[in-house]
Amino acid sequence: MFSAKIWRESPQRYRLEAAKCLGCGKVFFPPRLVCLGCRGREFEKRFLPWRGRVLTFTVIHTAPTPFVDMAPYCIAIVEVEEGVRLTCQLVDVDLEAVEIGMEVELEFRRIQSNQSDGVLCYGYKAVPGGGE
Amino acid sequence: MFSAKIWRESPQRYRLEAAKCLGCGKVFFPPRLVCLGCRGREFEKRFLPWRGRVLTFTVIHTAPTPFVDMAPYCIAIVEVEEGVRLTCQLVDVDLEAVEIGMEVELEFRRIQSNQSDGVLCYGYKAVPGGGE
Amino acid sequence: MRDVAVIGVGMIKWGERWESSLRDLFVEAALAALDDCGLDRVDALYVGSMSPGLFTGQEHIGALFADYLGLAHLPATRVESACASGGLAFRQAFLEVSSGLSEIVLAAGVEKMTDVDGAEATYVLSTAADQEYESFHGITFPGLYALIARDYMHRYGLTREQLAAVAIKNHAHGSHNPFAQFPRKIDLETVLNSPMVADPLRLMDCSPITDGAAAVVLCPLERARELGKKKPVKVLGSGQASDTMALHHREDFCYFRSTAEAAKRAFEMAKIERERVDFLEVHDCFTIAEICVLESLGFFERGKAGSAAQEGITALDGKLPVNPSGGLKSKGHPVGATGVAQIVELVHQLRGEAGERQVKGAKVGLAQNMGGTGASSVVHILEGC
Amino acid sequence: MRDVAVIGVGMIKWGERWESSLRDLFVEAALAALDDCGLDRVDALYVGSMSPGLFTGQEHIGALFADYLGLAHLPATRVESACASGGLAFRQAFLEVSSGLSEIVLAAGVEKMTDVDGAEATYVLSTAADQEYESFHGITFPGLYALIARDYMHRYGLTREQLAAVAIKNHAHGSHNPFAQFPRKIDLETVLNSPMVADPLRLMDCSPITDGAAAVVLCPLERARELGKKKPVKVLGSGQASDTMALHHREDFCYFRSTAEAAKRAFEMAKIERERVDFLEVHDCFTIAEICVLESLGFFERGKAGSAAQEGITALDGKLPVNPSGGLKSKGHPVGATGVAQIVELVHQLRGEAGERQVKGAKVGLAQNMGGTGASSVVHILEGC
Ligand SMILES: [Zn+2]
Ligand SMILES: [Zn+2]
Repeated sequence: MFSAKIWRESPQRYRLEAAKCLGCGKVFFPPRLVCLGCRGREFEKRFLPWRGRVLTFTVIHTAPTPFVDMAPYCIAIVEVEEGVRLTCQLVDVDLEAVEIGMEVELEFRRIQSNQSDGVLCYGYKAVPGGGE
Repeated sequence: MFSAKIWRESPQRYRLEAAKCLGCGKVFFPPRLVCLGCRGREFEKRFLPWRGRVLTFTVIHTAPTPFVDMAPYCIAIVEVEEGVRLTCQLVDVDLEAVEIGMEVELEFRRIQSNQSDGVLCYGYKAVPGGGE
Repeated sequence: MRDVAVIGVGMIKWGERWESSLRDLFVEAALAALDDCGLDRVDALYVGSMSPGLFTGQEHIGALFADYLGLAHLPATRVESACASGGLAFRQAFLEVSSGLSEIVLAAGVEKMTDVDGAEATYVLSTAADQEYESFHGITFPGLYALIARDYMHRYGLTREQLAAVAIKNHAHGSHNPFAQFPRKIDLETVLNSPMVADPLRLMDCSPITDGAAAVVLCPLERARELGKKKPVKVLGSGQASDTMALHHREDFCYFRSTAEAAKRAFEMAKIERERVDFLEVHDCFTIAEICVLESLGFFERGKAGSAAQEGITALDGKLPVNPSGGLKSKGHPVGATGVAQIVELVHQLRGEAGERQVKGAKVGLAQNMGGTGASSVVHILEGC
Repeated sequence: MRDVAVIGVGMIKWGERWESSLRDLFVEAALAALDDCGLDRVDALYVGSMSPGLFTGQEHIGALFADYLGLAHLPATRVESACASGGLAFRQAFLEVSSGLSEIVLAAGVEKMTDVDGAEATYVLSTAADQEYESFHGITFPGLYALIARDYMHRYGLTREQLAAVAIKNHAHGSHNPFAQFPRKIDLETVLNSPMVADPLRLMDCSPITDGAAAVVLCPLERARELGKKKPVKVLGSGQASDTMALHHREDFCYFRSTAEAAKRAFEMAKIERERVDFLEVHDCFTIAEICVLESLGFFERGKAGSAAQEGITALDGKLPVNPSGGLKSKGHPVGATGVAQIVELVHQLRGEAGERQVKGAKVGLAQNMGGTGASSVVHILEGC
């Protein structure tokens, strides 16, 4: 049953599927049924680019249950294109070297190594790079 | 931590500890801080008798997770003395033979064989008898 | 307190909505309600939901829903009273408009129940009973209502067939409701041969596990024609009351005192007699519940509602139609949404737009929604304008 | 809408209350509030609680609490908006009295957080963020506020010492509050040497896990002297608003637009200017939160509140005392109870009975309570009579 929940979000998590409002052009991730800008309801499908930059970040030392073994790990808010922002882990990086403005690429990775029912969850994580 | 929750209710579950309102004489199980009858706040400790009679009952076929292995099992509302009623399992009984008005004794038994954290929970269950 | 009207209602298809998330279910219903009255904005939002935390891992849904409805700065309040959460959301919205604090308020109910499996859903629903002194011993909700049914049978001679008649009647009504989870007729055989859940209640005595949402828009009565597109429906009365949490603490297991008290308050506010009510939507979470509710509401004497469905009194063409929508039994029971969906049905009926399930000449309708084994109840009386 | 007063307040010792069940915590606080005004009955009950379902396995607490308060037939409504649940309960009670529907209403807040372990509590609290697009990735609440803190440091040059000053100040205030979970002073060393939780936030930047409850009694202002025993406190204004659920969807991570909007509405209702406010109780769930809230409320310019605690401006004897109670940091943060406890502190201060933590000449106080990373906010302004 939990798989329905995972399956439902997979277009976003696997392909960065977003929605562009046909009324005002604003892009939403995840897709919405109503535009937060103009309240339009017509959208076209968009795929976000797999690169962006760090707006702010933290290093989690006290982790929630499914992430305890990963701590310490970095989480950042990443802006992938004008106005589209998301939260994700920033990995394969020296935790001391992360800084605001840093260029990152998004990659498809395993997010949670376990859930209460043992299902593996995948999605996007950021890694340094993409600026060159 | 779950043990705090179990420990907290154990005087009731292990010893049928109740509270008698010093204002109006009504007996409450579990004990309360305020009387539902006269809104008094002074009580004296009482121990319910370990016998009573069945007011109504059901046989559970579709059980919740911790009880799945026990199904089918009988649950009854038992009146243990004037006005004091409780809900518990009725065991060691032919499920076809349970009836309203039946005399029962309460016994100290294991209630749930497993919880999410594996703690065993004990308390009162009814068995036929006590009428003779 | 000023008069309040319902000017928009929104219902969506109920059932196993695997493709829809909690937030999307809400948005779909809310948009349907807004479209029904032709409005694009509201001043405040109330959402009834029993346990989005345990069912989906998401609390704080008021703010989440305002955001995803595209109105991110709206005051948004979630209310909860187990299966009466929807009725309460409507009541709070009514209060907010009635008080003069807001002009246009959206009341919605939602529950997403199929993201967990059946045993887990049974557990979540059991959190509406006394966790330490009822659920702890292995009792389920069907079990609690079975305790009531056994007592009623013993005292009033209710038969298995009479219980079944409630389910058969509600499925017959629901067969005309395209939004219902199970919009099909059933017969006596089906009920009596369905698996035993909690003796004497069988699977077909029980409302199902459902994903669903419903929404309504309220405004001051005097602005209803200006703001809405369709015939306004006036809120005549609202009543709410509680009872002991544990069933075993009640003097009478078959009488929902919270329902009786809530009805008393609603009728006092409405200033009408029961005779003026043309039809009811009541909380038939189990077949026995409809019977006890009809008596607690004061429409039948004690022990007399058991034969009502069998005798056709509560059928669509009977003297007092009950649950023309199909009730929780046929329509489904996404717990937090149920109370709002009852209001949606009242409005459809009072506007005369209920199609094949229309109650002839319906002018006044009553909705009764309850939580747990009646530890909380909400009653509303609505009148067509 | 008629004027409303608070006539009774009840607070209990907060902390790890292992011996007390959820229902007992509520009853203790409710009785304290009733005793404070000398009343034995109320007409309705509102309870704010974030997640009794996930913390204790018990939903439907409105009815349960009415029952255990010995008033089993009371209309009882639970409201939830994560950590703003308590503020909302107060707002709904205010609305019910203000509308004329009820005369005497009890508003309570409660949370029982120590029946689960720390990792589970972290999970439960994370259900107040966007479960699918924030929590899913491993972010915690300290983590979300750390994202805000990092941004604020980067933009405005906030120092680690300035952050610590907020915790030091609130503990100094709380050292005079016998009900506080940690009623003791701390120094800079303690904060800077406490374990890192989510860089740059350390343990002593975070409010603790707490069991607690608080309650207040409201009635029409014109009946306040007849019904209560002590000086009534008038509710001047109430405001509520939301913002996007996910922090990353905000244009400005350091500005809580829901708080700004709620304050705007509360001041409009109160018809007073900010200069009239003598002290504040604000939602310092993390040190950085107090700083951003003070700016969002409009008491400091953007980027200027970072040094307020360090400079003594927000101390008990400063120009604008903030969190004289000790705040969430020292008093504890039983999430659903926090918003009601803020009102309790306002009333104690406005009655002039706050003892060693009394704000000199306090006539008007403001309480700000928020849920998540500010996806919802409630602001109230109260005035002594
Ligand atoms: Zn748009
Ligand atoms: Zn008494």
